[in-house]
Amino acid sequence: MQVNEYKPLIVAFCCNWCSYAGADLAGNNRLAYPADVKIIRVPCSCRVNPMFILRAFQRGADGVIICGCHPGDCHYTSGNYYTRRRMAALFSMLDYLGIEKERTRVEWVSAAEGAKFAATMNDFAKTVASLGENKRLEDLRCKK
Amino acid sequence: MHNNKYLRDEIIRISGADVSKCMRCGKCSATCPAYDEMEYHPHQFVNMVECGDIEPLLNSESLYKCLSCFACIDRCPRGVQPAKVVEAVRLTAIRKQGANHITADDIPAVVDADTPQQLLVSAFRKYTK
Amino acid sequence: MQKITRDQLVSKASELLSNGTVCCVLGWGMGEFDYDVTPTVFNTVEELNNGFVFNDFCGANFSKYLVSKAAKCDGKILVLLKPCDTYSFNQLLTEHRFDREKVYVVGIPCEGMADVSKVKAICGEGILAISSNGDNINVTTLYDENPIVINAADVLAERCVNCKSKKHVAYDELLGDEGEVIESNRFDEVARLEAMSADERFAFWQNELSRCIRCNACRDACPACTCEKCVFDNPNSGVENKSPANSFEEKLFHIIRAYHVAGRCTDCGECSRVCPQNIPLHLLNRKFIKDINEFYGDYQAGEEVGMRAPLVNYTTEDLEPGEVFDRGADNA
Amino acid sequence: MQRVGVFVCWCGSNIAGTVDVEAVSEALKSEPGVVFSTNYQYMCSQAGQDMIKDAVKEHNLTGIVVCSCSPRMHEATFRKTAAAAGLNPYMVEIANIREQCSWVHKDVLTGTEKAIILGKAAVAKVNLNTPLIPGESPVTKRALVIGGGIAGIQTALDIADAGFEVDIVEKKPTIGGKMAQLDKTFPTLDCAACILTPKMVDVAQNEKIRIFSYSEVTEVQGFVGNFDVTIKKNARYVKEEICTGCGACVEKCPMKKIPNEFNLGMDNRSAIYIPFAQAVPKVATIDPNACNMLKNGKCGVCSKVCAAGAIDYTQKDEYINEKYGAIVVATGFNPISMDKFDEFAYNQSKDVITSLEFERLTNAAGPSAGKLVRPSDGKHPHTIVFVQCVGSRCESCAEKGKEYCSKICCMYTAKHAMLTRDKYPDTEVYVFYIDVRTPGKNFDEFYRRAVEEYGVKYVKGMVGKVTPEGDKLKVQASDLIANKQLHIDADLVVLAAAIEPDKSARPLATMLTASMDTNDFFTEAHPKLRPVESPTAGVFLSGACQGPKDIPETVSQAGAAASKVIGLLAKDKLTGNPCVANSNELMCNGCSSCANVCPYGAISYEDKEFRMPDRTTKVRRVAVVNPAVCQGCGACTVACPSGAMDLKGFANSQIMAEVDAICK
Repeated sequence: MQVNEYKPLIVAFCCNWCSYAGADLAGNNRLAYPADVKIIRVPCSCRVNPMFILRAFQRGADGVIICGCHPGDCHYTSGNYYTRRRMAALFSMLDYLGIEKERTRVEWVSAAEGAKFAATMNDFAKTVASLGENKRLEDLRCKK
Repeated sequence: MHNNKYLRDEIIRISGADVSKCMRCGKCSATCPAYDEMEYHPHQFVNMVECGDIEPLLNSESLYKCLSCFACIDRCPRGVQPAKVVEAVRLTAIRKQGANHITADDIPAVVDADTPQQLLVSAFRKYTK
Repeated sequence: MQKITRDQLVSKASELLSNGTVCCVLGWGMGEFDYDVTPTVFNTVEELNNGFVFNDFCGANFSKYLVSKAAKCDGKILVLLKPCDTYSFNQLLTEHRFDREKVYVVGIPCEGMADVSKVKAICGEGILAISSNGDNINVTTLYDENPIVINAADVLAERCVNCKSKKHVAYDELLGDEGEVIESNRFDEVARLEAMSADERFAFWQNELSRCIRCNACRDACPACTCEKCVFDNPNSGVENKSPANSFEEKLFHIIRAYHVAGRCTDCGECSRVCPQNIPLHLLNRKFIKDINEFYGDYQAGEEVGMRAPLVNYTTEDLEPGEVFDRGADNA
Repeated sequence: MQRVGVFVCWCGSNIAGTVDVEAVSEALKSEPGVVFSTNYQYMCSQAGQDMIKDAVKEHNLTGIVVCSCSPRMHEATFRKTAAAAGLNPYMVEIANIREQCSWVHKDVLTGTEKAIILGKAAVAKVNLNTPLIPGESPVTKRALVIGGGIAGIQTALDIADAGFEVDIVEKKPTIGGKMAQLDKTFPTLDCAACILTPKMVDVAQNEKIRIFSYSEVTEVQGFVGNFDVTIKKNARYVKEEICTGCGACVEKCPMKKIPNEFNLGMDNRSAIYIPFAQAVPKVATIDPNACNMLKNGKCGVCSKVCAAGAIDYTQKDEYINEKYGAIVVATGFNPISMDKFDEFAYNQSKDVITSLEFERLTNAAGPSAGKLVRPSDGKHPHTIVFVQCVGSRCESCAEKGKEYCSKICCMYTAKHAMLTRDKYPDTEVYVFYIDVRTPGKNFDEFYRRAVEEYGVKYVKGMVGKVTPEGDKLKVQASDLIANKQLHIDADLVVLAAAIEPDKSARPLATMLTASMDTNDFFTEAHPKLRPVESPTAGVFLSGACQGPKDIPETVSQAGAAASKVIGLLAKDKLTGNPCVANSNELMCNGCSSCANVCPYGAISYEDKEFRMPDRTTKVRRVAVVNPAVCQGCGACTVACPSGAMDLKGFANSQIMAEVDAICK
């Protein structure tokens, strides 16, 4: 009998100008990464509201990754700098609440870095899979 | 190129200088008041240390010709700090000999009242560490 | 134990009312119990004389009330602010939440306020009367004829034990000194949590947040939560819910709330003060404050009017979100 | 409820090879709002597009989901298709099942599963789409050029040539800029004045161009197509329209000992002056700091000798308000101060000069009438030392130099050396260099000619020290190739000073909300693909304000900036990107968080009156987004605590719906 392998659910927010294009490039070059990764396109990484991330976790995502242009290369000049501060603060808070810090990540992927995109997603999916299902964000309230 | 990597890295570490920043403009040597006394000049120190060509420097009298006036440090457009490199080579040479050229106890005997303080400080910098 | 007395405050307020400087006074009025002090608007000297209260339970931060009250007065409104309240006052001004010209601030000294839950922990329920008596507090309960005497210092509210500043950063007039920023150990508890393992932290917060009943008191008292419409009340925000629909909602609520006030929270401690379940909500806000101080340099919201909050600012050299966790092995 | 049509593309075998397209279109049929679902070999082909158009009509579709390649590929195509079918183009969503699915997953089962989820997310989003109409704003058909050097002149001429009105604002009394001060230009050695002054005259005579000389920009409001600019015309105490530029006043003015800035202080001018003979406008200007009449009311000579009666001691600064559709920044550069480079003795000896001073010394209209003489004693110098990279590429000395390469010094130093040897073959000329950088058409040939034909001695190494001694300058330098320290007795030392952006650029950038780098050079919208545009829409960059540049490069950039301006002004209306932020004023707190993070200055505030539930009214400060300026990044939407700020096309609810669809 085949053992049902655990498949994590990963939501990736990608900025339209760099990382989404980087993901496209990974596709163009046929660089495989797990199908567990589902990409949501946003104009800029700074469009990602912490509410989206928490909502994803709430609805059962096991990991959330945010990809944007490298600092200094933002299409909108400064968007990713705000992302950097916001996510540093938010991820630190999630860690403080005892949520595994490996479930969240910010990665800068340029439109030329198809290989980096695929490698990042492979690595992230592996990390999240090793953590198993995301329970903590769901059951913080209800003591077992 | 790096025929004496250990010494090279050690000298760079002691000096705290980033020799890779050198653009080969020679302003250090152009500035140097001890230029004529030296076999190897400040820019050559920087270059030879970068190349790991340390042995000739260790055996050269040039080491002790540097006045530690720091004009080269002041004028270097790249912040390489050639005098620190010379000093580091000197220190390496001294360490190899296993002794300092002069001990603190011997100093009062060779210093008279007119000796400028800067000389003393420079000498300390030069002969100890 | 407060240095300033009710009579001093009433006379100052009456004077300002009578000479026309202000047209009303935002002060503390009697609630159902002695420890239950209610923010009240007084329009006349008579109302002041009859209803004004000042005791060790006057913790309420009035800054927030100005958002709705200041615009409603024809003239100026007098507000009595303790040092920690003035930071919220400045932060609200920074955010253009009320008109400074409509407000007359009298800064009053504060020796720290008492926490009624600490009193109850000592005396039990059924409190009939509480009164200050020098450094002590006398408590009369249903179950005892003689008042129980407790040391005021023993029931000082957490935020007052860890008071960060006795300095009035905004005022038109002071009763007492301007005061100074003081050293506090307010981040010690955060650091203690940080030093725990992730599992321990999770257990800690699970225990605390599981008590949340989503009464929204923290939000309603918070001087940084002055939104015209809160995202949790807004059907278009995607996170609307007034009461929990599933087990995750409280945490989402508290994380989002703390995030929304991050960089704007002055650490006034109202959230924890009003929480009926005694959840240490200030530890969430202080985590953000501590992180911001460590990541981007010390920042005290409300220190001056017009400061740019850290999360709406950046430098090109900021640390990466991943580096947040590399700052020390104890954080693992 | 939307009526959504789903169109799954096979992309030949690109998608269909790894994704069961039939299963995808079948699965999406049962999604909320979906009334039609199909698949086809090539959705982007004419036949595929026709299929979409027919389905829109037949099924009365209000929204379209295309499961195909990346939206970066064909989103525009399918939007056009939707528009052709009578739908709003923004009612289309693309599910990327090629680049992000079929091409990266090998297994048909996983590929299909993921494609269905991506399709569901797109359906969830399109259900919340609303028709978006790009905002339009009118364009004021006039351009403003700030700076009247060769960059500003060329830009203005090119724009005027296309038939648009242009105003030039120049802070000096005349246009012409640095180029007017130069003698010859490399690599062709034609005289700068001969090629520049006709252009200046063209500017003056062009009826489309107005020159505001001795003026500066003090305020900029508005946005692309609709800038509102305040120009301050400084009082020059001479009626510009009347003055004939005859120069009688200049001749008779008793205050004649004022350092002449046009000649960099190497000679003097009078208190009333015309910077140089070919100045445009050729109008006298009174220096209020030097004029006796203005300082203490005693003199008035110029007024007496002026036949035209142009002198007006009571003239006041004048403020002019004008509307512009586009603004070109051409604020140029200056050599940096040599004060902090003690080793070159610039402040100790008059015979240590900068290259720009050298230009004036060799210029026929300069202080020495073109004769190369030592400023100290007027004698002919026999040994000249040129020092390159003075303050350029200077990483350790940010307080005195610049870390970048100033780019033009290698070429003008070669020019100076060559011209000196040409005119005075008896002089010995040394050039000390760190690197010689001469890329450019005929540039390296030019430098080699200086060495090979004119015998200029190029020495690899820097000058370490210059010491004035008697009437000589003792130059101590390195010759790194020969490994020697050189000691040269020079008569003249010429320093190739680094160049820096004009000091007026920084405050101007603030007014324009245009970004700058740490060196105060204006940032371009894209370093390669949009090099003459600022990230701020409607602001363009011309010349050295964007980075060090020589004349040919400046002129080509000026032309490029002009063509961008013309392209903008040629439009009657600007159509914006409809995916912009918008604020719900009922929820807005007016806290300014959004304006703090907006990189474009697109958010302003206004006081608005609201009716409260208790029938009172309340005035509240609320944010207003200018859709013509907003670029749609969404930074403000997250900064907004109340969620009043949202982004059209990427609304909170839409992204949340995608998250939900994926995480189901």
